[in-house]
Amino acid sequence: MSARSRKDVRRDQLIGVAVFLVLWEVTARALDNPLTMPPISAILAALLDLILSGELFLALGQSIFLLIVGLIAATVIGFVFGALIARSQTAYWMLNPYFSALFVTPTIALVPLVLVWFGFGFPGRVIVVVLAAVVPILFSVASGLRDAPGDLIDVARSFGVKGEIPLLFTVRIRAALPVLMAGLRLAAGRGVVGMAVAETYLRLGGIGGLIKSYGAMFQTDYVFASILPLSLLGIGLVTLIARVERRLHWT
Amino acid sequence: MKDATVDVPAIELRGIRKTFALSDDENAQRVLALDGIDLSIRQGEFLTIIGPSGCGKTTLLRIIASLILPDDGEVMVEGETVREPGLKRAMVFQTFGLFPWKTVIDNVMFPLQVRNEPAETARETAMHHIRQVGLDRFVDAYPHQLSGGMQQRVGLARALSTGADILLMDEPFGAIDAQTRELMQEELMRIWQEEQKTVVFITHDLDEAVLLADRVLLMSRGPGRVRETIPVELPRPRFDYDVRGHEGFAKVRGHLWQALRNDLVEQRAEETS
Amino acid sequence: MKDATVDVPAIELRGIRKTFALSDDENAQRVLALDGIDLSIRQGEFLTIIGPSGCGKTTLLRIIASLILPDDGEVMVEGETVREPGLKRAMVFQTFGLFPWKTVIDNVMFPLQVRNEPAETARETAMHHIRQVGLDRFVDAYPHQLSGGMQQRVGLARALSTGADILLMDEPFGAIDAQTRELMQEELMRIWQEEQKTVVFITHDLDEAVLLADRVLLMSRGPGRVRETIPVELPRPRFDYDVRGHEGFAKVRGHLWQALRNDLVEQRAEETS
Amino acid sequence: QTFDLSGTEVTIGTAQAQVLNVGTLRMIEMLESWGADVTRVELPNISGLEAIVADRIDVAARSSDEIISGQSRDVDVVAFGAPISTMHYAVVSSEGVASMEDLEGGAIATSGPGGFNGMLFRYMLRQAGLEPEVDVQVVPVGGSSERAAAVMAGQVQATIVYIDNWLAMKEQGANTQLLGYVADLVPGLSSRAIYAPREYIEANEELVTAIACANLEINHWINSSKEDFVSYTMDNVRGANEAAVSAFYDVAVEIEMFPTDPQAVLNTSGYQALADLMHDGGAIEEELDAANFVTHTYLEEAAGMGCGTGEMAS
Amino acid sequence: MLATISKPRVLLPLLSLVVVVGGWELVGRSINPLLFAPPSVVAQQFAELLATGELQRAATITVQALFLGYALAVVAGIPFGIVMGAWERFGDILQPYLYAIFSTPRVVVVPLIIVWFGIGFEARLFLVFFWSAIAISVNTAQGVRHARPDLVEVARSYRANRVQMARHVLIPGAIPFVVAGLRIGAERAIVGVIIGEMFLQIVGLGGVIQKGSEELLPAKMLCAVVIIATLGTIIVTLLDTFEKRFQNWKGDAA
Ligand SMILES: Nc1ncnc2c1ncn2[C@@H]1O[C@H](COP(=O)(O)OP(=O)(O)OP(=O)(O)O)[C@@H](O)[C@H]1O
Ligand SMILES: Nc1ncnc2c1ncn2[C@@H]1O[C@H](COP(=O)(O)OP(=O)(O)OP(=O)(O)O)[C@@H](O)[C@H]1O
Ligand SMILES: [Mg+2]
Ligand SMILES: [Mg+2]
Repeated sequence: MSARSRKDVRRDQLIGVAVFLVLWEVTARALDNPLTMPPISAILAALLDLILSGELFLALGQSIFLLIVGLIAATVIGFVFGALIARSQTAYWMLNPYFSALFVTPTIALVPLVLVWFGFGFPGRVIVVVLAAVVPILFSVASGLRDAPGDLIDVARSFGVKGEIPLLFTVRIRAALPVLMAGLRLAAGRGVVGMAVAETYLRLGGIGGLIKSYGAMFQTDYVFASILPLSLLGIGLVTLIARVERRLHWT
Repeated sequence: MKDATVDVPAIELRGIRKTFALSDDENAQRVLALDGIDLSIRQGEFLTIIGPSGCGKTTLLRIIASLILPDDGEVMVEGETVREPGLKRAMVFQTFGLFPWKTVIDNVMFPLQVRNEPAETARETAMHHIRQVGLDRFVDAYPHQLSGGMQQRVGLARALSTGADILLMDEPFGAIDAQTRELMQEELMRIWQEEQKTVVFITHDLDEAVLLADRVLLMSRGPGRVRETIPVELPRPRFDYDVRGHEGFAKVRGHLWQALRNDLVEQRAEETS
Repeated sequence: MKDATVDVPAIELRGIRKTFALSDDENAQRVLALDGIDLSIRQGEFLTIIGPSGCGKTTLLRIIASLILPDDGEVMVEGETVREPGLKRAMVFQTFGLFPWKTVIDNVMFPLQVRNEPAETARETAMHHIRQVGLDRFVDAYPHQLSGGMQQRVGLARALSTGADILLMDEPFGAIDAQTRELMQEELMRIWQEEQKTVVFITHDLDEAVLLADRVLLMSRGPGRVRETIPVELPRPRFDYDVRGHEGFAKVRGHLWQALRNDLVEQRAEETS
Repeated sequence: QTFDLSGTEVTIGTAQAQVLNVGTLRMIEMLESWGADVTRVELPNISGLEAIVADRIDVAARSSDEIISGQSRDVDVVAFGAPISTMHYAVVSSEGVASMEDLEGGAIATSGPGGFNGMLFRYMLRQAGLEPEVDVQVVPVGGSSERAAAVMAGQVQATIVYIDNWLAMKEQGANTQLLGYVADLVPGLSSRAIYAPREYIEANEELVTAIACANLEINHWINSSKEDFVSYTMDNVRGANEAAVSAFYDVAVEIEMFPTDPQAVLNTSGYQALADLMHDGGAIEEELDAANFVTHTYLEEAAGMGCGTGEMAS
Repeated sequence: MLATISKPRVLLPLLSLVVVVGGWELVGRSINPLLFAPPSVVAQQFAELLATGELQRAATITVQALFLGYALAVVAGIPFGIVMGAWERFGDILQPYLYAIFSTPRVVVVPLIIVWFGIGFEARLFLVFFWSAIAISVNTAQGVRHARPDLVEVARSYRANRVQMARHVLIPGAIPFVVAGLRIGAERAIVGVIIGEMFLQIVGLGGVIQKGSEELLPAKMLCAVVIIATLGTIIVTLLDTFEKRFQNWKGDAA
């Protein structure tokens, strides 16, 4: 497996984007139904309009702040509990069922609780993002840390690393990094979804608000033009994570 | 400094027994890896261990390092029972045990960082030992960019950098070519004498076992037992004369050779019967 | 069978050059690992390679196996240029290369499974070679349950089980004790002679290099070059008499020793200058 | 004489901003111009009732049926104004379905089985002599856009959507048509209400009167100028389409969505009809008397002060 | 080291169950019954729904779409992930789209799904399958890309073809990634079926939730939530067991 240079990757991806856009445009024109599938050209025009009116950046600003705070909180929480579940049987048997249960519970069922306890202000919205994003992190941390490199643990112990927590930080996390990063990538995507859900279910605002408002007006091109930054945000985060990962990886 | 405790053995093993389960299952078949090992190692002694592949040498060393606990028996370091790895003992691993995500320098600095030594002094100490093993050109390389012998030397530098009194070395020169090996041996001898360390050194090279040792421990094919210990009373420093030509050398070497051969013959006899 | 092609070298290397980048970056510093290697290996020849740690022995073997491609030059196997690994060549890896999730038998059966051999015959072949390396008691153990030497022998059994004409062996006995090693050497000699294989064998044990070889290839400290090749014309089979006592043995060994020593001295001189 | 609401803080929960409820936006602006510190919260999925119960808003401007649900569950919320006074739904059908009767043998989409618009549709079917579930299949489909999509995709033959949504769809070239406005098909039902818990109303009479006043003033403003309405809407509602807004205005005027007479704004009999409908549909268990949770006091008082004539606007 | 505790496997979960249910009861009673319900009320509602058969019918519908969709996601997602991981070029081109789709809220694409798949079973199946398969395949691809290079080399030296490489080297090495992906995929699948049942044709357990929420009957909603949560817990626990079985070659690490 020869590593492909970043230039190659970028070139292939650009070709991919072009093919995708053309396919979309052609399909949309063939379908000729702007209500369900507007052509790319219309979406781009709508996007331009959103950018020029300043609406998009205002909404994005709000959303990104929410997203970042939520993702950081989710990472911390997912990490602590993932590590607990992976390394302690007691914690596993006491906590795991509830975490699994919590994570498969649709957020919408929890919205009234979030409302009562945290309100629809910033804290409430952050909670929704956390609920969405914490799953992949927690599950990856649990998988990654369960999977211990026995020989390296021995090395660390022999040089004076004592106890579960120092071992966690010196060896296990580092060795589990690829799995953790894979989880983080998915978490970034989920965080974006959580953010949109918080902004459409709990209280309209940010990008989620844009999507919902244009949706209600059946302005599908604007809806897609608002979703597009979301998807780009997801890709952007994933790329960022991939870059961090590359730096941390030794090959 | 050590005079007060000079009579206490550096390491003492009493009735060490160790079995391994061959699966997670509680009723799984168990392999007897070590069976009743008693051993006392003097402070400042250089003990080499030799024995057939799979006889339990590595297991014994890991028990001395307290990386695993014996099923029975106890390990004492300077008179005190130990059940946890300690800073007094530093290990060189047979499979190198380098962190693939750390560069050479970071691997060597690892034990020092664990002890929270200031970065500056840690770096200096590490560099010193990297130079000692001849890898100064590769300080910033990752393990996967090094040859087998180079990786092994990084493991060696790491153990040396700890300054531990007791060095536990598992075939530390196994992947190194003859010449470099000789250099390393000389270096190790020098450090051992200057710093009065206690060394337990596994090797499968008979010459090396005799050349370095105050005493050679010969283990018998599994279940691992001490077959015999043979004192090596050759004058030191041994690199200043043709030690291999010394009659004492040939005698010990020949004796070991014969004993190992017998072990093999016994085993074959067992197998065919 | 092979008569028709007996004049064609089993392996021929022409102007092999290989550099490694020290990072992903396109402008990264590059290490020259091999510099212009020309070499021709006869069919049925036993070639041993010896050289200082890090001089490029493993790299050379990986190039012969077509696991990596040289920057310049070409590799020919039985007269044909190769750029992909082939079934004619089987490799024993310095770092064993066992699949941790496969038991001993499954590891050994792997190449046979890859070739879609029927499970029954594959199993038999594998068992035969596992017995050959003395691990029949451990067929169902996982690598982490084996000692270093035992793991190495599994790697050996795997290469043998392929029945390849060309064996590329990277320090295959490096982790094995002297006695078992001797057994393995004898076994390898027997297989080599009976099955007329071509063997390229890296070792850092001078005795072993001379003992087994038709010809010893001596490499010089990096950038890896061929320093010289020394034919070993000792009568075979060499295990039937005291080959170490033969004057030819001492001569070749002494020559190699001196050459390696010079290499080291040169390097030291370079470094201090 | 205007209101002095400086120092008064109030949180109002509204539906998401759309053409239908621009009146609410204007109303809040007016309260602010009187010095009130208003927080507007757009609640797309949580009902105003839930938000009130969770103690997160003070006043809600939402669907009238929420009050009835609340009343039946012992939450004493009372309507004192109405941003929209006549039913704000349109019945939309796919091509080839020209009347209710044509739906026989077809399928319609409604919100959840217990949901209000489902009950409404069943009621209309029965009026047309069709038995729901027997003559017409009733398919509950999640959201309003989803129901519209289901009609366009031919999955069902008719559904109920907001009037402004219908007009927007039509502007976008949807392959659907109007079967009729609910306001015409089932006249006299109350649509949306401004409500708050009874204690809150009693404790904040000045604010409540001010809201009632704004309610009337805004309705007057809407009725008096189409041009102003359209331009205000275009400025304040995302994605609004000018032609659709203009069409909406005509419909709204035609079905008298924004009256200025207190009795017409908040029509007790409309609430009674609604409560009865919900009782018959099984949504609530007991019969309710609308007079207990609809109060005209504040609207009347505001009207007495001259609100609803355009004089209070500053 | 902690792995040696084995007895509490029955005791601990039981203990924590008591704590959690007790806590829920207390919290539930302190919150307005329009918003939330304590377990005692939920249990009562549960019995009622069981008696009418509503719950059984709903659960059957949900489980059918869920299991079929998830099974398809596993069957398609793992091989697809392997292909993406092993054939890097393909993966590099495709991954951005998968991440983009994964980070697009499903709720907003529901109208599109109606146009393509209608509002019935197929549409729900798609909602379950697609996002779950993405989670599984992108994680698998990551695992495959992190295969140990030395073992890849060994397999190459014996001329393993792509399929054999996957089977003997890539997949076993990628197991932790795959299992993490399967867990995340299970969560995506469950939430997917619920979204489908709430926003498309209102049926199944998602329908029960939707009705509960429209009728302001949290107890009804929570009945469905409890079943869904239990379902999820069972799937995740099964996956844990599966992972342990596939990792038994590791033995005790510490
Ligand atoms: N974790 C383990 N699980 C099961 N068996 C083990 C384990 N570790 C070691 N053994 C067994 O214990 C025995 C001794 O192994 P050990 O590694 O100590 O041998 P050794 O003397 O160091 O051999 P070598 O010279 O080949 O390195 C072997 O039979 C091995 O299979
Ligand atoms: N992947 C790699 N990236 C960078 N440098 C490498 C890589 N592989 C090998 N090298 C460098 O190439 C040189 C030759 O390495 P090689 O492994 O061939 O040595 P060797 O002769 O086998 O040594 P040993 O006897 O210690 O095994 C070394 O300097 C090593 O650092
Ligand atoms: Mg060993
Ligand atoms: Mg090598």
